[in-house]
Amino acid sequence: MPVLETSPSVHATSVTDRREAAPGVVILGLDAPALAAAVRPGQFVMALPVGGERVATALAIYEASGRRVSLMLVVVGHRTAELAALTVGARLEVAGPLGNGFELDALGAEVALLAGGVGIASLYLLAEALRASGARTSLYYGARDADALVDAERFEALGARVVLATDDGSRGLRGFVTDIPELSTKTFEGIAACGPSSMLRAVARLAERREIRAQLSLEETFACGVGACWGCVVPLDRASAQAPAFPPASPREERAYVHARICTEGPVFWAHELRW
Amino acid sequence: MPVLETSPSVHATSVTDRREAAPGVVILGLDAPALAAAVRPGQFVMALPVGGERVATALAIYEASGRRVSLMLVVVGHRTAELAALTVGARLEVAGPLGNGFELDALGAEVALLAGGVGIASLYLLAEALRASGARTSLYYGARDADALVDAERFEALGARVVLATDDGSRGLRGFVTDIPELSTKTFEGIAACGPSSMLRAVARLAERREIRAQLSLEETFACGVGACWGCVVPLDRASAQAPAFPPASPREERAYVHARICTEGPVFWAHELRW
Amino acid sequence: MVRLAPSEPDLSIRIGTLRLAFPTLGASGCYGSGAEYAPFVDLAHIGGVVLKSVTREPRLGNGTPRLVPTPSGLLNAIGLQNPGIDAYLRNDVAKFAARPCAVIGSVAGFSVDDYAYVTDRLAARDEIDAIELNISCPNVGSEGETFACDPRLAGAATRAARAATRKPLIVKLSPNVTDIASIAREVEGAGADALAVVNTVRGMSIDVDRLEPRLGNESGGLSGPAIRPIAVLAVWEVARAVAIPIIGQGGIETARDALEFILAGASAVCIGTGNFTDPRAPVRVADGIREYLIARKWVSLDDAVGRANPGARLRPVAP
Amino acid sequence: MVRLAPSEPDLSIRIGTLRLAFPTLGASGCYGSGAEYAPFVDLAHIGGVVLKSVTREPRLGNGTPRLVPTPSGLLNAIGLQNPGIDAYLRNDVAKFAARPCAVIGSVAGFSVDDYAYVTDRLAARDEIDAIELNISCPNVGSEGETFACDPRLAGAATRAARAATRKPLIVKLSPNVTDIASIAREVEGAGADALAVVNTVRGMSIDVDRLEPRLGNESGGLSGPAIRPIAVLAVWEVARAVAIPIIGQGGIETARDALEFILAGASAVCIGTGNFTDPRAPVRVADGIREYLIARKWVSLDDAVGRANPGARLRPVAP
Ligand SMILES: Cc1cc2nc3c(=O)[nH]c(=O)nc-3n(C[C@H](O)[C@H](O)[C@H](O)COP(=O)(O)OP(=O)(O)OC[C@H]3O[C@@H](n4cnc5c(N)ncnc54)[C@H](O)[C@@H]3O)c2cc1C
Ligand SMILES: Cc1cc2nc3c(=O)[nH]c(=O)nc-3n(C[C@H](O)[C@H](O)[C@H](O)COP(=O)(O)OP(=O)(O)OC[C@H]3O[C@@H](n4cnc5c(N)ncnc54)[C@H](O)[C@@H]3O)c2cc1C
Ligand SMILES: Cc1cc2nc3c(=O)[nH]c(=O)nc-3n(C[C@H](O)[C@H](O)[C@H](O)COP(=O)(O)O)c2cc1C
Ligand SMILES: Cc1cc2nc3c(=O)[nH]c(=O)nc-3n(C[C@H](O)[C@H](O)[C@H](O)COP(=O)(O)O)c2cc1C
Ligand code: FES
Ligand code: FES
Repeated sequence: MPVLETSPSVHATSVTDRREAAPGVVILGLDAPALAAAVRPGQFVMALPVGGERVATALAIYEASGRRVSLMLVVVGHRTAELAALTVGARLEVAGPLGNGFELDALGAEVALLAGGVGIASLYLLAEALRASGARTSLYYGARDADALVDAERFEALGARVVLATDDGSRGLRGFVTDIPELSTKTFEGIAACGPSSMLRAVARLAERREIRAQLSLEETFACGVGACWGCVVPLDRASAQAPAFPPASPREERAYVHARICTEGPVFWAHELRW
Repeated sequence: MPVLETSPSVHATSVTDRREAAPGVVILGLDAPALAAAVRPGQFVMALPVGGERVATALAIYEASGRRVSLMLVVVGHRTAELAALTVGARLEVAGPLGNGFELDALGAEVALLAGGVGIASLYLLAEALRASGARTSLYYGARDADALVDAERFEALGARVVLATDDGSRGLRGFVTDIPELSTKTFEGIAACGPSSMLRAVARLAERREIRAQLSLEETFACGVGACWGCVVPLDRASAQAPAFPPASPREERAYVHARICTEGPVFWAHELRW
Repeated sequence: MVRLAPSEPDLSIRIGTLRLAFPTLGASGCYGSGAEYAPFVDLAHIGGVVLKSVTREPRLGNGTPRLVPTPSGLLNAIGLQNPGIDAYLRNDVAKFAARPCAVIGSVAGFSVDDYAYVTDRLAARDEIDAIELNISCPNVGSEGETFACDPRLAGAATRAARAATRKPLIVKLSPNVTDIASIAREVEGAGADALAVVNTVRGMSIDVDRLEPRLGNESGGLSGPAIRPIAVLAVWEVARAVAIPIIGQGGIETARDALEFILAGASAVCIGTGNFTDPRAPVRVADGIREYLIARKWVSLDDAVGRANPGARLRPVAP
Repeated sequence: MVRLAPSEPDLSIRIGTLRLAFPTLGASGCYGSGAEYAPFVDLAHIGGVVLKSVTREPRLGNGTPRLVPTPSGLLNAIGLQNPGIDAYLRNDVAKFAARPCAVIGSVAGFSVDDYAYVTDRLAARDEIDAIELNISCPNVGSEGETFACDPRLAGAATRAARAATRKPLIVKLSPNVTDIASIAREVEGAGADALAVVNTVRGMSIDVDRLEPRLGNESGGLSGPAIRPIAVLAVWEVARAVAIPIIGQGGIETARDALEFILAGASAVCIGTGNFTDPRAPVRVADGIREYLIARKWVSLDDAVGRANPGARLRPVAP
């Protein structure tokens, strides 16, 4: 993805609101006017740990409007637990906005959004922008179980068709989000997806099969989040790394690759440029 | 001090109330009925860290009545900061009651309590017990400045005479608590003190000079709090360690000493048994 | 290797002739004689306690502070405070008979002869089920070098202790070396029945207000979660180098922490600093290991030991 | 030694002929080329940046995951990803001319000749103010031993680089040794102008769900506050062994952390993982050091360096 012009900085925010959207999922509203004004869909922040001694946590910017941005926290370890425990009034510093977001223009007028788990957090601003641009949007959203599906109705409120899937079938289709039948039949001009890497690989295969360009927002363990440590790489087609082309010129196996930084060259990549 | 019979255990408590008694000083009320019933003046708990990864924190039991005990937190580092940030409803596990408290009977009917800084937290239950036993009590209480003097009026409410001192003179005498003139003149049958080690050494000298038996509650960095790690020792007269005697039989220099565990043989020791 | 699970997986293990009902022990110097933790855990539900190290002569230990909390860790410099082997045998050892778990004596020394002498005297007592050699002490004859950091000295101390007892002999290795595998091989060759991996990492903290080290002894040993990655790698490398059982330790607080060591190749684990975070840790850890085995339908620890370490040598541990 | 303070203490230091305006640097491999942190800190307010290590040949680096957070620490195994010295000189080095702070090139290698060759080519460039030798890479010629863990190899690499440049030469030591002082002495004797103390501690974390090490490379290097006590002790011991300046590092997040290293004997500090906790760390640390000097009425870092370490050899650092 081409580098967007953003100037990140450390924002001293305070928690304005806190909502437990599901068991183990907390949405924190932050007073952060400069960040709210600067952010583009698909960008993220590094949330600095309150007491130090841990590396900052990469978090998508879930919502942004007026002075407020929000973060969606899925508690999986110490850092997400500490952040999810913050209460209204607590102070939190976040560095951002960081990374290159989605390329809105390249998605066309009929868009499939695919979200797996916490990946949903990266797609709300995109869905908002798509609605503003007049595109028709469908959200395919999968999670562990019904409880773990967060805020699907907020996407519906944006005018998106919403189709759900759960691992245990407790809501929507039983199975993976990429198994939803209409994904193999319905016509789309573009796909944007965010979720665990196994899901994104399935999305890449689907996109390749259907010859639709897909933008994938990747997850990886980050340390710096700003391109300094080279800890967050993904193999990228060497040719694409210089001059992205679609469809790929040479068969998958022969292509040389480079290690690109997800935090800096991404987190959003064209599926066909990845050499997983 | 002789071993008191208590049977410590881990108490699963929740925060019932929280009060900022002074800048950087928080009093947490805990729902802990079994602990409240078992504790004796001068005992402490080990507060287990909420997210693990740190050793537990030694804290005096400040108040105890009904189902409630309270802890007084002076924020000096990570652990006290984490504990002080707990809000009402938060869960906290504490192991206790631990250690040997004050020997009430040995203090007599005219008692001087000396507190330095957070040492005040160890003396409130003792002041209550002394009032119940009919003893006359004076509290000599020193702190950095007026702001750091916490709850002196609560001791007054127990009928204690309260005399204050601050390092900067912003309230009470300017200087150390042991410099308060009437400590050199007034008649006492017993002294009980808690505070930083420099203060306790001054109390020990005062007690020796005035030939009054003093019980000192010592502070040291604890790890286990239960006598298992030998990390918290103080040199103790070897003779005293077996059979405490007053006044000491041999001159200070000739006495052999042992390293006694503050958490287990203490935290309260007779001043004349210490071989600092 | 995956078999059908009976109702309860078997957590018991064997180290030489020593049988432990659980793979979780209290670490030397951190668990007293076990009695200190009896109010918090049923000692019948831990595998054993490794006693505080004892030396030939009595030692007063270091001055204070002896402890400094550090980020996710603890520095200690106790200085081997102990009454010396004579008084220890006279006053303390008889009490250990009452423990409902294994009791492992820990021997420290400053010469090869110390290790032989103290092992001989301590191992002779029925209350002691096994001996752990704490060889992380400076050797007075060798420029302050510690036994555990020199393959030759480590081997010599092990051989001397081996000659002094037929009880199970565990030798405790230090992480303060470049190649722990070479030390492990030497100690195995010298007759050890098992290895404890690892002791504390050397460290220091300075008080910037008082302009001096915080510890009375200046430097000390770092323990706790901070060193866990260092200890897990040490177990991983030792498991590839030797075939005798390994008792893993260093920063274990939870069952998942313990399982990192077990999957790397440890047959059992010691919990030291973890007790200071939660005095119920050893039982909680054993419970969690049991749940993990059940969830995977594994029937004994044999199914787990070394499972993540393809290069680990096989070491059956189930009795 | 305490003198009357002027309005502002002098934070600048000298390492050989290298002058740093501040005693705080971005650590190699953690600070990119400095530009990555320019949105967060004014690079004119840090002493310098140590670039990511470069090797003779291009390296793709390790597979992922390359990072694993651990308690108060971070495991990394990047695998020295870099374009190789040719492409580096062609495409990257020219950009460093714009940095308003010192730029220190970092050289890694797998043979003595590598160190000589890459040092020679990199040091020849005007954009590079000094060379740091990263000798903590496994030496393929010597059974995976790293240069930094063997005094003889450490000396050889240093001598080779010394012969290749007259620019200030910093050699970075590894903590994965028993006696870091002996390595430091050897490296000083071989002509180093300064020592970086210390690199990461070897470690591993195992994923107990997937039954394999979390890092793509299996083992990696532990950094962050977890290792600070280990690093402070290393500086303390090296400061007693050699007279050349020391650049301390390992877990520094705050000015008080940095001062532990300085009081132990370091003249400057590198901040690596601390940037991942707060990208403003290097400037915040320098500000805090200044305040500390002011509060003590000390006029320069000379008043602080080694102040808590009575055995430290004198090393004047103020220009
Ligand atoms: C660009 C980007 C955007 C992101 N956006 C979001 C977001 O909006 N919201 C969000 O919640 N996360 C998001 N993440 C992921 C988030 O950064 C990580 O989940 C977070 O760093 C985890 O930190 P932690 O300390 O809580 O967990 P860690 O301790 O770092 O654990 C990380 C992983 O280890 C495993 N793990 C740790 N402990 C356990 C355990 N006890 N049992 C099983 N597994 C365990 C889990 O797999 C877990 O995911 C994003 C990541 C990236 C790169
Ligand atoms: C029997 C007993 C009873 C106690 N009762 C109480 C009580 O009731 N209330 C209470 O608050 N405490 C009490 N304490 C003390 C308390 O246990 C310690 O203060 C606590 O363990 C500190 O933990 P921490 O992690 O917050 O600080 P640590 O990080 O452990 O710091 C400990 C010490 O290091 C120094 N330090 C750390 N960081 C800084 C810094 N940034 N600047 C300057 N100095 C620093 C300070 O001297 C500080 O006291 C008691 C101790 C004992 C032994
Ligand atoms: C306070 C303390 C005292 C210790 N004393 C001893 C000892 O006497 N002998 C010994 O072999 N190990 C001793 N150790 C090391 C522990 O037994 C253990 O190997 C080490 O701390 C790592 O495990 P942990 O992180 O679980 O504590 C001690 C550790 C601590 C923290
Ligand atoms: C992600 C990462 C990459 C690193 N890469 C290098 C490197 O290429 N060369 C080097 O000499 N040190 C490298 N280091 C080590 C650091 O420069 C530093 O010496 C070490 O991390 C200790 O400092 P810290 O705790 O402040 O990070 C790296 C460390 C990290 C965390
Ligand atoms: S997280 Fe450091 S380069 Fe991406
Ligand atoms: S704190 Fe462990 S013995 Fe006192």
